[in-house]
Amino acid sequence: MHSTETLRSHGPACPAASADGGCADDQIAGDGYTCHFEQGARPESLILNMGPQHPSTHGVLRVLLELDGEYIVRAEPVLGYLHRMHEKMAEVKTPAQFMPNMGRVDYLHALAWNWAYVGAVEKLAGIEIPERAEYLRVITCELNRISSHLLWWGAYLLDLGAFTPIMYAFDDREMLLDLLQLMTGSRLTYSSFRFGGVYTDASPAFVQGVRQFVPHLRSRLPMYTALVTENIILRRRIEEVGVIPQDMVARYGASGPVARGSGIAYDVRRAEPYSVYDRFDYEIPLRHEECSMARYMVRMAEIEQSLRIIEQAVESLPDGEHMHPKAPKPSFKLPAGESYFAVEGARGKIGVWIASDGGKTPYRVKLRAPGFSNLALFAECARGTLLADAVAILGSLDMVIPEIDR
Amino acid sequence: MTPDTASVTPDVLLAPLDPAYLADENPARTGLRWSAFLSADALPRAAALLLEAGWHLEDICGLDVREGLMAVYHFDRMTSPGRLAIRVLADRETPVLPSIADIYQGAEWHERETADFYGIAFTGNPNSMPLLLPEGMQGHPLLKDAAARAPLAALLAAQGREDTVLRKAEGFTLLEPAEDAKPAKPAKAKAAATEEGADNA
Amino acid sequence: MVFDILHLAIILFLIAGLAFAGGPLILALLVAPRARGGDLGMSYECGMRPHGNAWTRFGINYYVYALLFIAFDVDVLYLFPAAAHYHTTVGWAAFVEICVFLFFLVLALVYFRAKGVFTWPRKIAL
Amino acid sequence: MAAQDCPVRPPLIAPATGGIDAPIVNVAPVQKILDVCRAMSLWPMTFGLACCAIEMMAVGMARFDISRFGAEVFRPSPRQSDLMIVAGTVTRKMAPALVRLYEQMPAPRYVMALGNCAISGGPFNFEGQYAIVEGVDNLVPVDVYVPGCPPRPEALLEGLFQIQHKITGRRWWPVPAEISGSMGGGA
Repeated sequence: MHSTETLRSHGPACPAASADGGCADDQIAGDGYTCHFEQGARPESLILNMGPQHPSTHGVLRVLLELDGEYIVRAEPVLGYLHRMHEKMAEVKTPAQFMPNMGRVDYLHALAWNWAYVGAVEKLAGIEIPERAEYLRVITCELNRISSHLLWWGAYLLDLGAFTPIMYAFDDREMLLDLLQLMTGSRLTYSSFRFGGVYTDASPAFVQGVRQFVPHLRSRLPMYTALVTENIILRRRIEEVGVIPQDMVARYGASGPVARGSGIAYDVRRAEPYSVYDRFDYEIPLRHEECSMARYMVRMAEIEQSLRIIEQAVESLPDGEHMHPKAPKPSFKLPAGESYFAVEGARGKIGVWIASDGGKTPYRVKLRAPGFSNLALFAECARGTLLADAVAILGSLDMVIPEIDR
Repeated sequence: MTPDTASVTPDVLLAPLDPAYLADENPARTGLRWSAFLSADALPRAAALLLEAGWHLEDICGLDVREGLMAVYHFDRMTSPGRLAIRVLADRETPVLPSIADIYQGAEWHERETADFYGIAFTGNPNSMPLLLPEGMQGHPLLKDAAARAPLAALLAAQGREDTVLRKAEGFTLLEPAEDAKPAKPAKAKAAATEEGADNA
Repeated sequence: MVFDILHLAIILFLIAGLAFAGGPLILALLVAPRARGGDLGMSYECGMRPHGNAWTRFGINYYVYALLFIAFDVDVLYLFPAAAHYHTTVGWAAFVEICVFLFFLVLALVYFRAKGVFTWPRKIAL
Repeated sequence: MAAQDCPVRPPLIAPATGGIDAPIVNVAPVQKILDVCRAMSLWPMTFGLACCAIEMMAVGMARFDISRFGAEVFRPSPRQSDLMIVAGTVTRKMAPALVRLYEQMPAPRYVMALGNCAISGGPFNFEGQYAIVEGVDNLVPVDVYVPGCPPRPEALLEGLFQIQHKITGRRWWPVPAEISGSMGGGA
């Protein structure tokens, strides 16, 4: 066991750093990341690990911080604590076998990932989708988006020190999960989209439930606003914190509410219209303040817009098949070629790129996670802010770690 | 939202860099609007031009093919959407590409990820630590066995994608089917790129 | 000075207070199993090995805050006996004395405020 | 994945070391009473790793309400908790941190492996995998396994009951009709 013991605590060895003086003195060395991080640090500053086991990093994100008192001199997120080899699995499994992974890449908005992968395969293989399935996809995906935003809302405010909102949010979210359970069969990690349709048809109970849920949540939203959004403590805490200018959005490739909170009206549903989104009347919420509060407001407004889409989709839900009669068997072969399919997830642009050489399994699948690009700008955004504000910034980026680490 | 930058198409934009191959693609088929092959040296200049014209970097995908290691850079525009794939080939023995992290800061993580998975070294990337893999990890998990590698043409040019080739350098043979390519309907609707006859081995 | 019931109460109160604070600790020492080995003694830093020791330079603004806190703590300490005996004083003299005492403390506040100790910028330029 | 050209060798991982000393006053009746106290006021550590963590959050909220069973004090610090709910996939990069957190918990400490990933690697345990630990029991001793991907909140509650059963030697809550006779664990 002694050899493994040294490996487990591979910190003290720290070979790279001790060679050029990073940890040469008798200080306690962390691991290679902290040693590497320290090389660029000022000698008087404190180096601190925030995460992976930290309540406000929403999972196992680790942020290395160089602190000057309460101020962050430098921050460096360290990823990979939840790297689950999705891209490797995509190469060794057939598309149908890989589908369950899509529920686990981003567990909060699983259906958007479902859609991105299914869409890429459908585009590559030329599979058609019946109209009813498109509507069902829209309804479930938007319900899922609301559940994601609700959970973000609760968790973000929990980070900022408010406990009541998460109780309220989960209250409504449980109703949503009941509905999605009727439709998809699971509570969280949905993988109910199929190549050429959706797994099950909507039951009357589901349609009825959605019809009742929309006005219910709509009646709750003013209470959310009164409870939290107009709360002066929250506003003081997150207004003008974490300003992300537009050029930063472009340099990092951020998308979703992060881009829309900075005044960039970019939504994949409008920019690259897919499915039947062009048939619905909805708005892209946009704020120009560029701060955490702007991103907060965008997400809250998106809940309302999603409700609008769901309402219209349920009312105009066409009859017909939920699977295309010519939908392929699960063991189908992908034709050779490449395809890229992007959808708008709760966190931004989700993209799946498939390259296939005509074999049983795809040759290469790349998952473009919005959180990956959004989180990348944290280091620049958090420079010079207070440590407490870094929590507010980190939360406002709404990251889901498995999606970032993949 | 300046219409002059939004309307500049990549073929005009990248023309001074002399791309080896540039095609106008059918987005309904591949999700791409344009695709280009660039040399590694031209990559930072291309990135600078694209940033100025309002493009953002979506992702960098590594790809292990018979011809070597390839990095595919996907760019998109917020103002007038349309995806551009820039493909850069690196040598298998010494896979080195220039970093664009000083132009697109978001590329830093994408490059580190590609370095983790494929072992491509990006010169100029500010951080040399592995991003997703643990320290002390040996090997690069997404590299393929020699037997499993496919030729690039089988992946990118095999289907009837109705590309319009806008530029093609002399002696550009990457997208022409190799002789031992799998007979997965190679004759049916060849890519436009394969029409020019230069033999490939 | 006669030992009366009040003194007994105070002593009992002290003992009860000590037992309340120390009892659980002693009880836990006796009846709880104890973990040992591994990284139990390492300081906790989100599951990672801490890097560097704690003897780093801290921001000077913490010291100023600590000083202010102590100043007002001691201030209350001195005001308490004054308040306890205030009802035995005659005239305005005691009041004025307390006011003079407080005035100098408030001067410190004014000084710190002028120095900008109470303004914490949300973001600093680096 | 046999005989790869470029073999992928992840760093090795090591299980937790150290142990637990018996209490000084090790009298059965005293410990029995204390065990009931411990079982009825477990302080779980919010060791949310992946998908299961969201269901763990749901358990704490109004509908499932784990505080009915005395375990609602979720603590982020290992120093203050005695039940480690490993909720999600443990990667090799995370494994040293997990082991360290376990070692930093005070005794008595219990571990619940929540979800298939924590039990065996779950869906990510495939041939040629390089990133995950195939079961958290390779690292720390596990008291209760709760299967599911992710387990429903009811399953997590049942797992808590099983831990209480293990600590005190008896079951405290009624057995749901559907799973009576089975081992419990649900999902």
